[in-house]
Amino acid sequence: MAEPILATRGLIKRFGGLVATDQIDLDVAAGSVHALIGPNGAGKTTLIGQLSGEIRPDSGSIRLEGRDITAAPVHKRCRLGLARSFQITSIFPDFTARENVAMAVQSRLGHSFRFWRRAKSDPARTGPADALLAEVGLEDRGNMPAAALSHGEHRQLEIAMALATAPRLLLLDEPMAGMGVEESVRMVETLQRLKGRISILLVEHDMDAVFALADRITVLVYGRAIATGTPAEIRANQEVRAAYLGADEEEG
Amino acid sequence: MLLLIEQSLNGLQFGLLLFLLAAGLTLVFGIMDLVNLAHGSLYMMGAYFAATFITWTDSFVLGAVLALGAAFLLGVAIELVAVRTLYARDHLDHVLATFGLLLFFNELVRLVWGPAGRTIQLPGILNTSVELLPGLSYPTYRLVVILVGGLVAFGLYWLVARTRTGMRIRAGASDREMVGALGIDIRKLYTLVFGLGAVLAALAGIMAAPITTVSIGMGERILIVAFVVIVIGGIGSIRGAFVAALMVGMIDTVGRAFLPEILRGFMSVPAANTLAPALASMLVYILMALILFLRPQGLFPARSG
Amino acid sequence: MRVTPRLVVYGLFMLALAMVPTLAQVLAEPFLVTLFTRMIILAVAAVSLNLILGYGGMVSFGHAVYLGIGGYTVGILAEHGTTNGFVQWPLAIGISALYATVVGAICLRTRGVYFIMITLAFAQLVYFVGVGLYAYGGDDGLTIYTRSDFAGLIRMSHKPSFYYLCFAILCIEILIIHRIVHSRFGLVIRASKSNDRRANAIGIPTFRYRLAAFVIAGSFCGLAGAMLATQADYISPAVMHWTRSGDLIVSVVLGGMGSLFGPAVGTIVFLLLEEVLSSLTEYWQLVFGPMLLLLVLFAKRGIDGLLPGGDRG
Amino acid sequence: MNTRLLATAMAFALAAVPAAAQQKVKIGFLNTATGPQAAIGQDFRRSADLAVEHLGGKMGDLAIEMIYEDDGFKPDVGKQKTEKMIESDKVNFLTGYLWSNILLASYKPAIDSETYIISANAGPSQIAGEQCSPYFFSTSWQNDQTPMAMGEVLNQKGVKKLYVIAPNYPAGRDMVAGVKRTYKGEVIGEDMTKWPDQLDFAAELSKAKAAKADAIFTFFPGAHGVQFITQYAQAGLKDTVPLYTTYTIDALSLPLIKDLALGIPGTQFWVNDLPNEANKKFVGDFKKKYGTYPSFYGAQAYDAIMLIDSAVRAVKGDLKNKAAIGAALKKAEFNSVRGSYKYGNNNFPIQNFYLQTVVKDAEGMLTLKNEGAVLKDHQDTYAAKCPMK
Repeated sequence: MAEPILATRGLIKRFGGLVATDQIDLDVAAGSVHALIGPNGAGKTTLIGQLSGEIRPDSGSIRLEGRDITAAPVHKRCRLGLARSFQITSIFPDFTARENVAMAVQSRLGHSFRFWRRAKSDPARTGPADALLAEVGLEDRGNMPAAALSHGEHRQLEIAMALATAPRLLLLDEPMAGMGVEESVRMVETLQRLKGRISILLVEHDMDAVFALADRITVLVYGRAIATGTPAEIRANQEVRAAYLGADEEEG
Repeated sequence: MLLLIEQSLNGLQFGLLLFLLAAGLTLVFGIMDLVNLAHGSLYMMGAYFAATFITWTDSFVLGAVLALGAAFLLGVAIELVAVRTLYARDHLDHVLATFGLLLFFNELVRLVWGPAGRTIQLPGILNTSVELLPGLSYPTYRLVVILVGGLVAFGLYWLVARTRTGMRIRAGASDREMVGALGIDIRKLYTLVFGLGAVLAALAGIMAAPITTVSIGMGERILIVAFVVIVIGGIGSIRGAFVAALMVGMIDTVGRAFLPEILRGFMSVPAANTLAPALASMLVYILMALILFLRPQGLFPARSG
Repeated sequence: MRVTPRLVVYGLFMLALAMVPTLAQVLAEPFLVTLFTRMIILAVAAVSLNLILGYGGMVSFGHAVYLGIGGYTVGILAEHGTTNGFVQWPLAIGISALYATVVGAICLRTRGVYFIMITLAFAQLVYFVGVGLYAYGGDDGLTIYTRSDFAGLIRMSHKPSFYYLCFAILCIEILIIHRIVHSRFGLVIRASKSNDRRANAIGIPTFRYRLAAFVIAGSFCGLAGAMLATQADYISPAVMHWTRSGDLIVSVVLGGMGSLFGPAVGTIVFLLLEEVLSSLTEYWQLVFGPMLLLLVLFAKRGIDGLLPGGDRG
Repeated sequence: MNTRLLATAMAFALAAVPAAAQQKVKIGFLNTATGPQAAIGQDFRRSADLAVEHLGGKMGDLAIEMIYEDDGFKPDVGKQKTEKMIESDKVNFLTGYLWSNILLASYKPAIDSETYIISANAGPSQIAGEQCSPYFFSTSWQNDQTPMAMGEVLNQKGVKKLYVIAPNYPAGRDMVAGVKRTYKGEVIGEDMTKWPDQLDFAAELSKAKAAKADAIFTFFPGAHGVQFITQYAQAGLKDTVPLYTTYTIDALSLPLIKDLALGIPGTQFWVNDLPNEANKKFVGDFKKKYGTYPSFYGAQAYDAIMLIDSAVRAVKGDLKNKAAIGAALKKAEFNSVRGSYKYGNNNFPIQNFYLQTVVKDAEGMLTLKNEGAVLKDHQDTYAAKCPMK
């Protein structure tokens, strides 16, 4: 196998007595969609926090395309090609949808110590922004204040913002949380289109989406990765069924 | 040596006074997320109430108790009329609105009590000094301040850590919605906590009054130092406020007392005499900048994020 | 820029300010010029605060410190015989910028209420430095016996000339702030106010931009300090008192945070209000205090928010 | 007047201002009416009002128009109000001025506009020295003088080891320098406290006690004085280490300090029982009107109005004749409540300084009692630096 785009080794994070991340070794193959699943409280968000740089691990290392980013700040990781969406919608509510994406475009264009030229009408920003809005299906929402968009549109907008930074790897933290069926379908379509172009690490509760999209799945329980494999392998894994899927299937 | 002990007592006494003021401030911030610049006004109002009630009742203790009651009512009234509407707002709004309250109370006091200020006469027994060690006599009243401050610190710790109300308070600090879910009337709790903060501020004002007299603007001068205390301690943390208050009290007092001598050790006497008072007045702020540089959330961060 | 009723109001306002010296002459009220010079200088300070407070969401409770730094730079240089304005004023700006860089680097590590408090604490620190400047008058302040001299280009002691200088500086400042907030840099500042976490997540290291904005705001306010000291021929620690920082915040909010002209209007309305109320009653703060509360509760966007015509920005 | 100006300022209304016919003498009085120091301002203004009343509202043939402005204890506001009184009200005289920082801020516009400014309290050394001006007069004193008198008192009392505690601002430093100028014993300790926000002097008092001084010298004006003396008494020092003060105990602070002040000496250029007719009338009528003794601030304000009156009458109401007014002011030919005095070359009074102590009057009210002159016809030291002859 080629070098994984993202690799963690021995990642540990404790909060007081609680071990939220317990010796995680995770490899995300380049170009793949890798899903991270697990019951509530399994430590998914903590892990994403460490990968994106908002939480500092107690020990272990994180590599992005072979490069050690364990100590790199959030913005640096983004520059290196790691973009993320948040579990709870995180946008610039005071800005228009176009400006939300344009900010991310601007970030890619280099430093922002430009004090004089009017930026809002700068085609270097708005051109790519409009293209990305179209890509996620928000082309007619560009001039609306972001705060006024629907929940599903917010998630799409976040994807557009993440894409604007020209990422090599997308960290998507429950992109379908709180969505209706129709919106979820649209999101899956969007992600399908991205598949292959960009590597994706996907945290998601919607199992239909996970099994539809993922090349590989890692199951997290109580901070530990109890299994990693293809969707079929995971489906067949007894331990996973016991700890997690079993309950799900009984219900369903 | 005796001087060092005496200065430490002075520092302790000042620190505990600061704690009384800072505790209310940090409680209100920790639970309601409210920045209250008018906290110093409650300190002042407590002292003015006490001055009046002590004159009426001719008893220091009775007057002080009445003043605490009045301060509680005032606190509740302020909460109901003005502060309640601010919880949903951001910190800037708090700063502005309570800045307005501060101006209002200063002016109100001038209108009601006149510009001249008041003094509170201590009962004769408190107006003396006690010989603690041979050669070390210390003002009785300051010992009382230390005692009361210590008791209140302990009482607060007990209240927050051990009682039902304290549990609600802690729950309120960590998770607002959960408190609501527990069926606690959060509005009443907030009013109560604000009233409690007012009582603590007023108590500090009353305790300070016989030493520093009662005057308009007395609250602001000490309020900023109290802010330094809660920021150093970690906003919202009673324990942090306690540790930081004692730290600030000690550093301020001991700095003032010994800085000139220390500086004279390595510079000329006139230079030391010029520098020492200026440096002494900056010490607590330097301390704060240093601590925040190392720990931007203070010593005991009560809430994360 | 679209012409909205709001813009017309601001245009008339600026025009009225431009007319002050003429009006003063017509009315034989030379004091109007003096009064408005001070207002305009404080407006320069408020407009500078608006860059970080209104656009950047940084609630600095120590902005008045720059008035002192700028003022003392001019005062101390004049005391030592350097009255060349081309030396004094740039130095006033430079020292303010330097101070803002150091203090900003510490303060901007903190958030929310910590930021408010630490800026306040630094302001107190500098205030006490001023009080301790015994060689330069300490608490008594420093009288500036010779006004800054710009190679004779401007008659600094001629009140209308000086007024127009201050007015021009205000106009230039508003123009610069206008350009800044609409530039890429300005958008970063506003994005950071809107959602700092998000801004970092899309790869923008907001800290350095916020720091830069903090320094720009401090520099402008330092310039205002130099102007204030020149206008008063005097500087003292009193201008750095924490309540002065409070006054500046009040001016900005009263005029409208994050609006271009709002803070200038706010400053002038605030100072006129102070004059009117204090001439009506000695107890004017009894009225003014609750007015602040009402402003916060019912007119959060200040005067700017009350004007008709389109969105801000 | 103020409202008229504001009306014009705000509305830019085209109201023509009538050229004020010079039928009256306009006196601008800068005071501190708001803020923590308003208590002094109240006494200051009451005394000025009383002086106007005693003059029957007229100076010679001219009606008096008093224009009171509040500096809010802020130098730049004081300066602006001064300019307003000069430019807008076109006052003939400026007086009041409690604080040296406010006077220093306001000094230049007054002098530049050649308006006579009579400081009724503040007397910073700059203005007494290099920056003296023919347009400036003082009816108070220069900071050095009162402590110099106290230094003499300390010598007479045989104090060998002195401990000094004073606030760290220019007046505080002037006081310390002043007492050192005449005091011949040893200063064994010197603490300069934080100004104005230090209200607790426990640390300093502890040090003074530990140093085993013969006496403490202090200077704390206004509310700080009340606090200092209260804490001094609480620390049990009153029976062991006597206290000597300047400007710490006055008619304003006495009702607050109460009996703790009994027996504590101070020095002053004026005491309310000085046996001259002007003083008896001033103190008597003040007490009748307001129920308390006037303070020295009040005495100075009263004298300032009376000094202006003497000049206006000397020029027979010709207020345009500035040179003549200056010459008349310089003569100080009026009945000062301190007894007659002369002006030195720097236009600061050459006057006596008295020892005063706290006693109870016939009605049991605390008051200050004159114990005799310590310095006679004393001129301040900065006069030598003033280039005026």
